[in-house]
Amino acid sequence: MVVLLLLLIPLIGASFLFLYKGDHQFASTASLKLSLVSLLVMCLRLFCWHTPEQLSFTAPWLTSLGSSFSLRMDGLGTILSLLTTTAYFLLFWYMRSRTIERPAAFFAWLLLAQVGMLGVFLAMDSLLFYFFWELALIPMYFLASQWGGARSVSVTFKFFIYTFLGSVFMLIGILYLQSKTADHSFALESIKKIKLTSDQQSWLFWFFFIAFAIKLPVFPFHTWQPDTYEESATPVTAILSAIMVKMGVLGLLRWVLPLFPIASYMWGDVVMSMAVAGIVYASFLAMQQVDLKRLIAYSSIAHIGLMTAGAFALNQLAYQGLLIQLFTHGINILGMWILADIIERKTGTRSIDSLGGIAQHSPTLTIFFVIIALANIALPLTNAFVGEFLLFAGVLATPSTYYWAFAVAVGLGIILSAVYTLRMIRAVFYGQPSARTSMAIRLALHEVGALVFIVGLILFFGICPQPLIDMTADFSKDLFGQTDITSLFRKS
Amino acid sequence: MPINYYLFLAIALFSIGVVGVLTRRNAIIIFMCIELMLNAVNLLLVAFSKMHYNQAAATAIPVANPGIDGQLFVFFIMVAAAAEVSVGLAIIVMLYRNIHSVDINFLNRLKH
Amino acid sequence: MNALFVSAILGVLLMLSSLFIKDRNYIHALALAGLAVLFAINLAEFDGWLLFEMDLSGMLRFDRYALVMNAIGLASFFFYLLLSGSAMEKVGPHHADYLALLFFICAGLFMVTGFESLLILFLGIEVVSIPLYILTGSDKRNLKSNEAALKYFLLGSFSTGLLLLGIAFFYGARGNFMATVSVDPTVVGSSLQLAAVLLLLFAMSFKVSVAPFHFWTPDVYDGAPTVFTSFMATIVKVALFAAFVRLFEDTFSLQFSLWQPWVAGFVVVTLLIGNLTAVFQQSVKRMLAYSSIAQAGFMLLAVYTINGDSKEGLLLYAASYSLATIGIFAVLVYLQDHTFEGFNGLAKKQPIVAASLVIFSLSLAGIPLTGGFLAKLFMIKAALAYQPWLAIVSVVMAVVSVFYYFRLIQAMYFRKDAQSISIEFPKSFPIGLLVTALIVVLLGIFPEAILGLLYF
Amino acid sequence: MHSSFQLAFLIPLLPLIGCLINGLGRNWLSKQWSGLIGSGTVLGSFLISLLVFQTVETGQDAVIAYFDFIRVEGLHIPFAFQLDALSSLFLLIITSIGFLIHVYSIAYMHQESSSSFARYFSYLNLFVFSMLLLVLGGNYVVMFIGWEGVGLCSYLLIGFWFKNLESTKAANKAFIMNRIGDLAFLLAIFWLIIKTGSASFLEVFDFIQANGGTVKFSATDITVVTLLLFIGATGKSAQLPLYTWLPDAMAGPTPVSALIHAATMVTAGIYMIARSNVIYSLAPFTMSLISWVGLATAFLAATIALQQFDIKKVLAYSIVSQLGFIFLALGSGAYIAAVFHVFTQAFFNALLFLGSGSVIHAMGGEQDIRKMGGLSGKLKITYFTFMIGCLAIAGLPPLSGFFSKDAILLSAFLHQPLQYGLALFTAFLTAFYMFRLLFLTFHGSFRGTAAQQAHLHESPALMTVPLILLALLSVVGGWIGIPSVLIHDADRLGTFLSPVVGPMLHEVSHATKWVLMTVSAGGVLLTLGFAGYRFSNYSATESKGIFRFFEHKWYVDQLYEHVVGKPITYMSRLLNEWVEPRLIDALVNRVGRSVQLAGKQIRFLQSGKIGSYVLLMVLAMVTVLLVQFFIRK
Repeated sequence: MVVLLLLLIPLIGASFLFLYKGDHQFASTASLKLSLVSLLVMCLRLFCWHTPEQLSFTAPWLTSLGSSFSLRMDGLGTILSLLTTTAYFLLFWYMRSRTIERPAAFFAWLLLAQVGMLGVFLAMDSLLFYFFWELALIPMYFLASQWGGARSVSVTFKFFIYTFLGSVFMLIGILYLQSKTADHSFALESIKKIKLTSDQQSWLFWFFFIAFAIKLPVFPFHTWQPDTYEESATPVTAILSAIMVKMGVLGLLRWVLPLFPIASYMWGDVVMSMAVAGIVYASFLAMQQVDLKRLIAYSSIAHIGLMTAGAFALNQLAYQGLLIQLFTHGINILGMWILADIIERKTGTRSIDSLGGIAQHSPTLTIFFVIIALANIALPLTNAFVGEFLLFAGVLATPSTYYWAFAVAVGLGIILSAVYTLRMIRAVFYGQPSARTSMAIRLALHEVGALVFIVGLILFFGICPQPLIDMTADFSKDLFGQTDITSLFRKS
Repeated sequence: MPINYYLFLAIALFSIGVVGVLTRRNAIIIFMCIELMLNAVNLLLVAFSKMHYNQAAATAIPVANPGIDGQLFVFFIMVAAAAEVSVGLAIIVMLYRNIHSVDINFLNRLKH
Repeated sequence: MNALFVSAILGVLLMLSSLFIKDRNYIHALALAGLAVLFAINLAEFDGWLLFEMDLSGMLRFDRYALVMNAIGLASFFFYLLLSGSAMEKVGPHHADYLALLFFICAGLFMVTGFESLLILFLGIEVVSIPLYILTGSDKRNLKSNEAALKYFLLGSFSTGLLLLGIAFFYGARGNFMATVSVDPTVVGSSLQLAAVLLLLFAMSFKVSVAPFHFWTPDVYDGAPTVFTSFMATIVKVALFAAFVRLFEDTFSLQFSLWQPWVAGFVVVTLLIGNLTAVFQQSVKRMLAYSSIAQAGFMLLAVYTINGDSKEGLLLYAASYSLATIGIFAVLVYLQDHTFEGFNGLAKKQPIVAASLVIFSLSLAGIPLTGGFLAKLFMIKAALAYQPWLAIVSVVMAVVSVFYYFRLIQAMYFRKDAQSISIEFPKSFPIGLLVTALIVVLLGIFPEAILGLLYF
Repeated sequence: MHSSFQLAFLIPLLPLIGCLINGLGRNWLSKQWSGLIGSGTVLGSFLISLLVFQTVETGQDAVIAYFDFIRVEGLHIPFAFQLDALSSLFLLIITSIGFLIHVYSIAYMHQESSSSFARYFSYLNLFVFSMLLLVLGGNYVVMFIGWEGVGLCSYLLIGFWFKNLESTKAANKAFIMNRIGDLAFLLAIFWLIIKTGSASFLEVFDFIQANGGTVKFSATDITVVTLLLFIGATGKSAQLPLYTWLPDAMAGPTPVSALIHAATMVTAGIYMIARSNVIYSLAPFTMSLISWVGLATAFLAATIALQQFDIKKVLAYSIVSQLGFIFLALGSGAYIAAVFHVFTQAFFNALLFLGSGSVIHAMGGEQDIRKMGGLSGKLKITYFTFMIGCLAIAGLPPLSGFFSKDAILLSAFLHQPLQYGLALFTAFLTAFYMFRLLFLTFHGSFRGTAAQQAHLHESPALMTVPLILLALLSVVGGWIGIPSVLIHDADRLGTFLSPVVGPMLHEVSHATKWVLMTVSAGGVLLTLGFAGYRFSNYSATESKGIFRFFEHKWYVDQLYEHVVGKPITYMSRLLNEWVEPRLIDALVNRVGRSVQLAGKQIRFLQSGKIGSYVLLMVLAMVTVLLVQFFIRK
């Protein structure tokens, strides 16, 4: 039941805002309240509701096709829903005073996107999954194009086409799987029952993987990402990079790995090479960026690369780390975007060359930024540390014979991440104040509130990450059970 | 006389019609060529109906007036053709009123 | 059956009505009422309720599939009249006559969907085509309209010739015109039969504008008055597709291996030409003409694959495609310039219209939660069972179609309009459009609404 | 468990609290309060450390697990502290010196605005917290947390004056170089986790002692792990090749240099290796490598120190050189000697730095010793304490430096006579450059500006008292490890540490020891004499030949810049300006554009001429029919 609530609350909000246009005050307040409600629902789920009935919902739908409206919140769904609700709450809280044109439509689209993404996270039926997959894409398309910069229309169109192209291949894969199922159903359970030969797994693997690789994005499918992140309005970028990319990771964890374990092993080396190449590549590029948003965008590509590598490390340490990282990366990058937005709005520029010396007049902002940036490079006692620790350990423990190469690449990425992050901090905050940064940047109360919330999450889960681990332990356990190479080859 | 002769004759007529459509530029002549194609078909139908009549007689299976429907069809074609003629000529006349020509090569405002 | 007669009668009535009724609105209302009646009695026929019993000597057979097709056609016709009926006045003074012709076409369509003898097929196609020639040329002073009419007429009658030759061969092979499966070994493999199959394939491909027999389509659709383009691009086309499917999947099912490869080839060519050419168009009207070719490529998959999926898919396709296209054309009618620029900034002036157009475009592009997606889904699913690569080609082409459908969205939402000419629609128009759009969405969420008719 | 152990959690917690109070209340706290809180908390943890130390001295030790840090299927890492001889000794060093330096800082930083004053103390407290975490950690992960924590704090403190881009640059350099080492450390931890399934010291060591050299933990594993750990250590403890950050780190406030870059943080690597001695004792190759690297570092740094003119740079290189000595000891397996020298050098290096701080303070920020001289008159206390520091580091009996360095030399002698010779020579160099420094700074005539001369004054008590205390410690600090040759079983340190690091195995005849001691002591005396003669009245001369090479620090920085820095920059430029836009993105766009291009071309098929339409259709039909009836048949 809770799953349905999570979908309905934003849906109602979105339709309401679409019909009843309000001013910014009204729209932001309404969506803030809604996001708070869904956050509360999520908390209730965490603390009170644990029974299967509460965590799943199934209704007949498109039965003639063999599909059904079935949602379930497993470990993966839980942590991602938690991320989504939290991130939306924080974003809306931050946006109380961030004026934007046509606010009602803006917030409505955001809420609609939330519906889509939550649906993707919770869907247990492949066709339903595909439905939500596209449903999440359309609002993003409108948000990015309509509230974006000068080039946003073409850039966003590229993003849309690229993603859509990937997803149609996935659709073919889904249809093929459905035709292979015994009961001609799209349900994940019945798909899991299929016995696929390794050849079938191979091409199906790629059909699915391309879709997710583009969404993530994995090198070399990443070129849409920096442009889109740069051109979109920063709140949109925040949602894109904090939550939407997780759709790709989820795709890997819920669909690719369990359904095509043998192919995942066969192609593991290739994919991991792509992933770690992406880490190094993106880090190198990040070192060169002068645009704050582009810099963060490339750093995000590097993080995604690590996650992808972890997903194909095929061992439980990596899975566990990845699952935690899903949440922590979302929170940290959200913080980064919020800060980038504040800086851009208050100083009127994003280029780190014309910034500098902010620390002198705005120490609070500096402290927030430094903490979040350091969390972003996974310093111990910040939330990202445990995730990356386990991920990295998992990559080193991968069954592949090239584990050392991957480890070296990841390590290089870790060092480079320090390089570009410190470079950014130095260029933006240290040194003598420039003309743009000569006056103090005052943070509104709710902005401070949101940032404090984020920092709190960072420190709390940095010191005791165990709650996150417990939340997802079962999932990682049986995911490992489904993809454990040794047992697989013992079976076949 | 075996059916093949009729067959070849009809196909020949039809092909002449097609070639005419391909080669001529005057709308009316093209239209006449199309009529020629239709008549080739009529001829063929009649021939076939006769053929089927003979076959039925040979095998002596009691069929209610065999081959008759072929000839019926011919009349329908004539009717339809007549209707087409009326509409077609009207269109050509209308065109002539506007551009004072029935040369189809003048018709290329709509392209690409 | 009922609908066939009644629509013919209505045609005659409307033709005469202009003598007695001077007010166009009454005629319009009469037409709408007639449509309602048609729809009702067509539904009634589902339960075998017939206006009058008569011996068709097996030349017509209205099975459920045909009836559902007719119902869809009628519904589309209804929305068509609702949205762009009043726009016919722009074309010329003979409002009633246009309506009458449309109803005659309807009668022809019912013959086509329900044919059981090739004679009826032929007559139906003629009954459809001849009024269409007239409507295409109905804008007499407009040279484009004339040109379109002549092209349509010449090429159309040329294809009729092909059709007839095919029928003649068919007759030669079988000795009758019955569109039934013939298991007679002398027939099945005979070269007359094969020639007949191919010729009919060509002829039908021409009628539904499948490449490489599509050349007439862009010019005719572009030249004809927009109101009538809308009609022939949607209702006529899907009905002819129903006939196409019926002919090949019932009558020629035994020559399957013969024609299927060719159809596959046609599908690919049609998808490629339709989509790629549409990408570059500047005029929305012409773009829609090419898109209708592209969509024909998808619908042709229903012919290609002989199984239930694709036939159901065709129904969904008929409904969603017709409604969406009618909707876009209906807006197009009211616009000054038919290029994409004409739509610039529409979202600001007419939010409801723009939103509906978005839904139509998404449906045509095959984005989920619209009827268009499910329709494509059925087709691809069916194709996948035969030829994976065909499915892949079609989905890739679906992606290409996004290129031109989304240009519409971009124009309406993201571009500021240079000349701020206010576009005024009739009062009820946006509402009607929105209802149409909602139906398209409903088709995407509850396709059972239509598919259900097939079974219970 | 002893009651004092139950207080152990307070040791790191108190500084953390101090850090939070100072950090959050920086806008409201007065300087007095920030200083009080800052140093008070450290004093508190010092007292508790004393209790713990006493308890440990009675032979008790314990591992206290507080809560699960990470508990995953097949891996359990508790947040645990390990209290034993090694950690408790380091606790004492850190907290005692930390406290003194906090006190010193109150006076040293007094010009700062109250908010940045509080910021300074919160950083400093945070550092003490991380360092204590590092030392207390009961497993490698907790150790690593502290490990990165101290790196972060050194970054923050080096860049404390963030308006000066040079110092922030040095801060970045320090952090990144540390991070390279940290990465190796991290890899070692992973390796251990994957192989032994645990990260806690006791379990890992037991496992390795049980299965060392077997399939479960092969010789390769041992070598790899030990090497990785060592690389990590080189990063933190400024050894070759990762030492260059330390001299630059002197850009930070002087007390910071004293605390972080002299006394505590830089010894983290040594602590880690001493902690892991069980593994190292199985890795002879790594051991000899360590000893050579240590020696090389010591020598290199000493030579560079000969030619530096920035007072803090000299001290920086002297530290690097001392650390080199310690690594030499580690490499020769003399853990006790190593820890002993850590213990002593902590005192006299801190002393020297604070002394230099006092000098700089008096000179109004001037750091170039060529502009000093003859300060002994004005800065008496500073002068004497500084001199004691020099004597101690030079290793003159009976000061602390003598005993510890002697222990190292002895171990080197037993391990590798060649190394002994080099080490001895380096020790003499040490004595030489330290006295060069002393003489240039305090003797001769003043070479600075008149304004500076007028400004000269002895530092306030808050600064001098710590100096005096540290001087005291540098004198007596060595007496806990007096070799049994001199006074029978006076080697308290050895007996105290042996449970953790094992006893000194080798035993040599007293005669040999006597010889060695006299050689080193005499050598040092001679060197001092020479230095005194050479530098008693200094006149600036252009250095030439090999010394010029030394003055430019062997051109190591330039080398790194060309071998590492530039290539990386070029690489990223290449990727950013060529590969990304011209290759990958261009490919993607090309696909999209080709679609539109195709559309543009194909539409000419639609010529608009009926004739061509019919022709095309007929051609299509004819081909199909021909293919059908003549080919497919």
